[in-house]
Amino acid sequence: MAQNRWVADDSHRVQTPILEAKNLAVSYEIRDGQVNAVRDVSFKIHRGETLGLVGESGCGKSTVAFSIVRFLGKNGRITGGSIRFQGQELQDLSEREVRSLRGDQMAMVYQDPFQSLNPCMRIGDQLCEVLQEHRGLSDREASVRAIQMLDAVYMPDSAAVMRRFPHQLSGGQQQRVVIAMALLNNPALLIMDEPTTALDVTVEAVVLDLVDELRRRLDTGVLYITHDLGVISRVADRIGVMYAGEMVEVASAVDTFIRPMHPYTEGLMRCVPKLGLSKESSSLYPIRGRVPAPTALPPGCVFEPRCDYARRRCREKHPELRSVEREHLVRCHRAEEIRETEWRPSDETILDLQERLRSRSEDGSKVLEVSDLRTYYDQESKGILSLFGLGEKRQVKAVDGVSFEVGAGTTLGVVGESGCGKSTLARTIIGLESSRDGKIDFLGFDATLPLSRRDKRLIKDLQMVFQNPDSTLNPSFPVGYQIARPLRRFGKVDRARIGDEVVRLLNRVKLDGSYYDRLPRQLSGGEKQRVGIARAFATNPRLVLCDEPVSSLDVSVQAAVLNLLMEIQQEHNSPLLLIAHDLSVVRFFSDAIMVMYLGKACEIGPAEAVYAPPYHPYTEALLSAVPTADPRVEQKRIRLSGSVPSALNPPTGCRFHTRCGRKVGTICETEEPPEIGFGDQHRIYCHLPLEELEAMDAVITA
Amino acid sequence: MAQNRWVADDSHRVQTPILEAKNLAVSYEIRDGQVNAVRDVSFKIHRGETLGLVGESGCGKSTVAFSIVRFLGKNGRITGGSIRFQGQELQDLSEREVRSLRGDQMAMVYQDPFQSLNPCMRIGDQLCEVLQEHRGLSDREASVRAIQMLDAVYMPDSAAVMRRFPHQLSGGQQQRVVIAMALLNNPALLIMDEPTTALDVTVEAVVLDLVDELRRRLDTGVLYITHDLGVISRVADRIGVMYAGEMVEVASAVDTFIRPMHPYTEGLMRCVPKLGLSKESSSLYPIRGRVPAPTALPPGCVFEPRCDYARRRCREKHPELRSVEREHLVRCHRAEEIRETEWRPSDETILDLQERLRSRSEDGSKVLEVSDLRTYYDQESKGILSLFGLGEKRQVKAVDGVSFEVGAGTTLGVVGESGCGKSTLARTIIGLESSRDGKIDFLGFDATLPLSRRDKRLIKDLQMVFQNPDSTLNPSFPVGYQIARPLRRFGKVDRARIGDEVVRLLNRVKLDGSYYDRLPRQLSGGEKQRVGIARAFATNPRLVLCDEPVSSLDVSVQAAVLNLLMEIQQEHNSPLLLIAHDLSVVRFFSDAIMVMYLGKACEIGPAEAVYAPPYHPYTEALLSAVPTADPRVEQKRIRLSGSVPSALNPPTGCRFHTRCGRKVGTICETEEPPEIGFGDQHRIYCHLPLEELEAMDAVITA
Amino acid sequence: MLVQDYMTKHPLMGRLTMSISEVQHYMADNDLRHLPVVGDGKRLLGLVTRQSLLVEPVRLRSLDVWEISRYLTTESIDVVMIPADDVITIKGDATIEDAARTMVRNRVGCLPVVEDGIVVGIITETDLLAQLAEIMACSADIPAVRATVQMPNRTGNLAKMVQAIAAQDWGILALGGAVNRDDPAVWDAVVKIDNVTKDAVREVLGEVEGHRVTDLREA
Amino acid sequence: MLVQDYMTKHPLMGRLTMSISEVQHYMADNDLRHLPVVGDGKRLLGLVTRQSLLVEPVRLRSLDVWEISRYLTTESIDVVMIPADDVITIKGDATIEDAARTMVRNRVGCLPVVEDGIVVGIITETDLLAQLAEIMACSADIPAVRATVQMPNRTGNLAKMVQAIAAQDWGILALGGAVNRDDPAVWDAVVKIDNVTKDAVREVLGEVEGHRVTDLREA
Repeated sequence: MAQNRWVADDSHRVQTPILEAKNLAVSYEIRDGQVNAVRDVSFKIHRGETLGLVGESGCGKSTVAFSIVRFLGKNGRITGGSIRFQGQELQDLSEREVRSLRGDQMAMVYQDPFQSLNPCMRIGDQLCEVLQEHRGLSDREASVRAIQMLDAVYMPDSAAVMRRFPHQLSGGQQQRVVIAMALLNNPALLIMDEPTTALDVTVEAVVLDLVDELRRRLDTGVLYITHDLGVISRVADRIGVMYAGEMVEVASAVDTFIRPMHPYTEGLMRCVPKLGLSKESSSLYPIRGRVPAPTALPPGCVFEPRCDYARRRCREKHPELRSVEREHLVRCHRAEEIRETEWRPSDETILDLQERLRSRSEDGSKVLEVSDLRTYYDQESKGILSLFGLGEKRQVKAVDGVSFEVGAGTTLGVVGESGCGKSTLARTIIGLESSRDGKIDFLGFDATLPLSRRDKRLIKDLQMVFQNPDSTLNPSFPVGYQIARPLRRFGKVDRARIGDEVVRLLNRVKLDGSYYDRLPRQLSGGEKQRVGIARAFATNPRLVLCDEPVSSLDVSVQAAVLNLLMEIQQEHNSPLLLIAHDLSVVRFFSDAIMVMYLGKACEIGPAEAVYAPPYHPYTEALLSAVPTADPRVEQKRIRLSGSVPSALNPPTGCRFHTRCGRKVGTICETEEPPEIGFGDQHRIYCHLPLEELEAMDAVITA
Repeated sequence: MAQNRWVADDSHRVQTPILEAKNLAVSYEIRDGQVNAVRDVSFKIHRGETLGLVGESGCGKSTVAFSIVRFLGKNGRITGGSIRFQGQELQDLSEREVRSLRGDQMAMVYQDPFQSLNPCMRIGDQLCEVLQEHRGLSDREASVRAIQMLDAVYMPDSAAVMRRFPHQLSGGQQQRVVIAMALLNNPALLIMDEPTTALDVTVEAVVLDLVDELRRRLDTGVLYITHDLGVISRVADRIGVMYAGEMVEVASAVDTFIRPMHPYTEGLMRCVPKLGLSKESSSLYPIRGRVPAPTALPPGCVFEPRCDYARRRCREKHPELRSVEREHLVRCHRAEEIRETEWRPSDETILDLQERLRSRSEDGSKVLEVSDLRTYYDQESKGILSLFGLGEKRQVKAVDGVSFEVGAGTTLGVVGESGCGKSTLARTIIGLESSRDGKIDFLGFDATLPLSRRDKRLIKDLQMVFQNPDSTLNPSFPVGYQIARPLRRFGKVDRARIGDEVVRLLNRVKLDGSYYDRLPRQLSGGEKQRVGIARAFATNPRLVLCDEPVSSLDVSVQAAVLNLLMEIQQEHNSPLLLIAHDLSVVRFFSDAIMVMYLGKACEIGPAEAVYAPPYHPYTEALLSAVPTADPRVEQKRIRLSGSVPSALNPPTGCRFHTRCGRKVGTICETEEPPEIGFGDQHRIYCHLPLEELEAMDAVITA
Repeated sequence: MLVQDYMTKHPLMGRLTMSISEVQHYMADNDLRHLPVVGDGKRLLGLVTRQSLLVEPVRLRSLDVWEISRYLTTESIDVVMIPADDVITIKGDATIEDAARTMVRNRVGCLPVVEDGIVVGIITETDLLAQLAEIMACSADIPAVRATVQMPNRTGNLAKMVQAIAAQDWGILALGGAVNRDDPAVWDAVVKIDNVTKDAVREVLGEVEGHRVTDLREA
Repeated sequence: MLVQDYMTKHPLMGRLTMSISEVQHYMADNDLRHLPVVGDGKRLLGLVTRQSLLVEPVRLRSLDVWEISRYLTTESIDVVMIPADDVITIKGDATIEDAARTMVRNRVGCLPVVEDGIVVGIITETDLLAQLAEIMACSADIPAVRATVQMPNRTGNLAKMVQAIAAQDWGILALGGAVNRDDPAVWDAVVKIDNVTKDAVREVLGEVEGHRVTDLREA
């Protein structure tokens, strides 16, 4: 036996792609004309193949998806090219025929499962309805089939799930229901638009595994749309890179990552930290400029204004998508000429930054010291008794005895799934939540005090950058005003110079003075986050807490924001507490890392130690789940079953024991795990014997 | 493993027959009009199938064959119907196309191999010529292929045979060469017209095996024409029965023999003795009347005048060939009504005869006693020395020490291959050859005397019926005159009453007085043989020698002649010496049997003892080779290699040792075999130990 | 090794609204030999094959040019399709041997795979052939000897061969057999053995009583 | 188990003198999917398939009725046949697996069997399918259990299974395997064992380390 089989492929089968778009163009009618949102997009999806569609927001990915299922809305229409589904031109079909295809042979899964689920109907009824409509099955048959399908998407206790309403399920479960629903009719094509963006990395990993398995088992063609290069690397066979409404590169996943040929693709790759690399050893290079509006496209290559390789030809002539190598299409005049190794960043300051990061020295002084911190909430029981005031008050132990410290100028990353308490931890430190117990020593201040009782100085020195700047920017005030506020409040700057200082801060976050008077809604996501950073650093704080500062941003913006954060941190020598779900980002940015699970630290230590064996089993599982933007990387496949248990009623003993793949025995269920130290401040809380911990294999191997 | 396989047949393959004749009609132009020799003949031959075509002489079998290969001569032509070869209508093809088919895709083998071989060309050259003409092979390639083909037909020493001329080969070898030549181009259709009629039963068996094997291995369709029901039973998958130019029944071989549905087929079956049956236990029923001339066909069913089941409808309406059961076609109005078991012979005397044969008692007196008889010929050496008179005179020991006796009223059958000396034995007894040694005591006479020196009485009492009456009937004299001759010569009858006596004798052999004045050429073969019998019995002899009295006759005539012989023998109580190659006939007719090989008796004894184990190995081989007219019968497959060695230089020891499958050891090569007696006058001459002889299995099992 | 593992899932399918000419184009463009025709919910309505599409020459000659044009462009798919009732189908959980049998027996080159009346795939002779041949052929890159052995078609004979091989500690890569086409009393077995020489195989298998090695090659 | 044992000998063949219409009739009448065209001496000149015979609808529409009639009745077979140089052929002594591979790889449904340029037979997908399926299926009348076992695609694993079976003194009727279609690291083996129960097979094969019985049925 060996892998070499003489029928290496299915070349004897029908070769017609499930979906083939040729020179597709989509326009939207707007008041003053028409927006050519998608132009000249060509790609194929074969049976059992996943085509990943990547590109920054606004590049037209979703428009392509909607044009396939003819969901372009009243003002959108296909203005050119063709879309053939199973060899048939979709545009030749009547609305009725497309509708029948949509239920029957194509299905779509959106980012937000709620969009696809009727909140007022039980899951079972929703699934059965699909079967009854398209298949004419009886109630009983439909129900049996629906349960089978829920089992197929590894829904635990699927019969019980049938009786639940959507809101009674976790996000991951909801997304699985949506996928099950999409697969009920065994569609030939499954379109997924950012289906895992809202999910935890561990749940995401399970869903991605599921998509991949179903694709293989059912030979479904999948169009997978995402901005996440890690996810696309894991899920796609081939990748189409879209830019400004055009397809700029189509190639196999490996080629896309290893030998990208379009400068835009190259640029994207330079924006994402590779898992395992740190800020000292590598740099992120944001792509300069921004995606042009479809109404203001450059005359030549649409990417030319941002391209480091651009020549005159690129400005003058719009390049065609052409085949440069076998199965590798690129829309670039210079694809064969450019060499990635010859590339130099246009912004040389990034190299300086790396240099400075490398040469910085830690003075070892502690800025923040947290000991045995506990933050509990009271929660009313939802049972019927509560109506009579008889409900037992239950405690959510969001943070339940966490100890760590942050040294001057360093970054502590905090990782863990949603519900692990990492945001509560940040909010407790910043004073938005009250701790129940434990100490927070911040440069001698007691930071366990609630915000309302904090000293002005403490507030000034302890700032925070939030995940969603929208929620902290007041939509009614101009940007300048909002940055000025802390300056004014803490009186750090002379009132007369506040305006100048705001402009300086704006420049510092690479926004020019013109932003001063803009309203938040006139800003892009990245710009808003820059404003948030500017505001956080306005008071020259001694510690900045960053809660998912880049997770809602496109990769290029993300890189710019991360660089910015690093630069400013370097400038101020301010320590950071970085909370993020993206383990590559955390690894890249942090000096030390704490892994949290259900309010407790599982593992804490220097970043390189935490990301290498020995691991806490939970760390191991997280690393196994993280999508890495490199298809060559091999990851051990460890999948956690279920989601994080409720913090209302956390498991006894080691809280992770219910999901742990390395459970030792009943000791895990009854006793708190001991702390095991590995020197250099690396600590693991686990019942595993030392030998076993030390014998662990690396999860990720290149 | 078991014989039941799920793909029981080749139903997925092309079902087009190799040959399909539909309502074929062939006519010959004669001086005063046209003879419709073949009318309304339909049949199919599938790939790898042998269709046997049987029927008496003059029924049109060969005409059908010639019409396929378009060899009908100047005056013959197809006047109706179609012949499709491989799905193509042969009549649509040009003469050139038919010629190309004939060499390439159809081949024909005739009764007489000499007809197909050029006597002046070496075998090798003749074979290679075929290959070079149709295949354009080089000399060398052709020669290699020719030798391969000779090997395929089991020609011993094929390379040497390539250099020989046809006359240097035995009849069986010649026929194998002809078959090899026919198969050289791997024809789809092989037509064989009585290909084994001229061969010994042992050689015939080998040739029949060969045809069957080649048919199976090469998937050739075979049209096999013969009058011999035993041969057809062995070789055919399906059988077409022809009568008077029409196909009257087509069915599987088993159905044809076991459940014939046409009265003619039934009648044929009643004419042939089943191997193992004797005249006491069964009767032969000749079909009354004779085949009508194609110019004088009855208005209704052509068989009606001879049919025992005929009704008025049969006289008035010509029946169609119709499907009565699956794959069973019959041309008879009454096929479903008639039951073979209800049939009664029209000639009740046959039953009387059987009765009389059963009740006869042997008086035990000996009529003929032969002891250690030897008949040798001198033969000149054919070597070059003989040209100078230096050639050594060599002796052919045709009969070499044979002893037996014939009792009053009984029949001794003598069997053995050509060259075994059985004819020489008869000719020696009758005085046509001189014996070298031994005694022949015939009722006290010494019958070793040559004919010229015999007493008139001896000549009168010792008569002979020859195989070929033509050779003993003088074509210039009327029949009556020739029967009258012995009467006149031996003065048994008053000269004045000779005419009456001749008529009585003619009536006795079932010919009426009108035959008196006919010339031999006006008689059919059966009629001539009747005349021969009448003449032999004219002198009321005491012993009649019959040398193949029925072998050249059609089965129905054969049955009549055999019945006649039995009747007359019964009447005269005259013993018979019956020489025949047909072992079923010999078994049926004889009381005792002697098996001869190369001038010696191998085995002698009562008929039922000789035909049952223990056997002499040669008897065993003969019985294994005999074609039995019953496809249900199983025969052990024992095939003798080679032909009978030359009697000029017979093998030492047991003469059969060179071909014997049960050879004991060198004793067989050096010592004459001993006589082993089994009581009841059953003797076997063989070196085999008694135990082994007694442990032999029956060759034929029903 | 079930039909569902080897069928083509999501086969291209025709709709009743297609004209004959559309069907011809569709099948030609996509190099299809067989086209299941489905109604809403992928319910099998019929099957179009190349054969059923052939315009019979007789018919062609009898139609005038207008009729031919009309025939091809206006007549719908149901004129040329084999109706569902006459289409031989198979279920996904049948074995591939079953599928092969069904095809051979019914002389069809393709079977729509149907569950509850719904077309879930299509399996063709070629799919099965590729797989069955692969099963017998094993991987191409292991040095193996392929032997054909004739043996009496009686229970126990295959076991004798397997035992002879096992006694040598040889590895069997593939094994199968069938009744001899010419002689039903004979069973032909094919066996692939890895890491042996032809001579060794000839010797060992040739010694089994009643067995005859008729073909031996590296494969 | 060679092509020459399973090919159709004496296939129906076309001649160059046939018109297209004759060829169409000939193939339809005889239910032929493939027709080798030969010259004198059965030398292969070309191959006509149903596909090559299809009058393309486009062409039909562009021809007027007279042209169609002329096309069908006067153009000769060589217009529609695939010329010999482009016909994939095979020799009689190739194995049936080879033939299957050749067909699958070249996407042809039939191979003329040619020796020295002479057509000696024709072998079709169906011929091979019937035989290969039979090899795997064995006879229908022996009670046997058919198991599909997934195992790592690494040398030695098939041997482990065969040994487990041999250790029970069970008889293997057929055995074969192929790389899993979905996962090349997995090898699917199919084995037929006679005179055992499904439970016994499940137990014994299930115990082999790293192996998983994925399907078990009586066959």
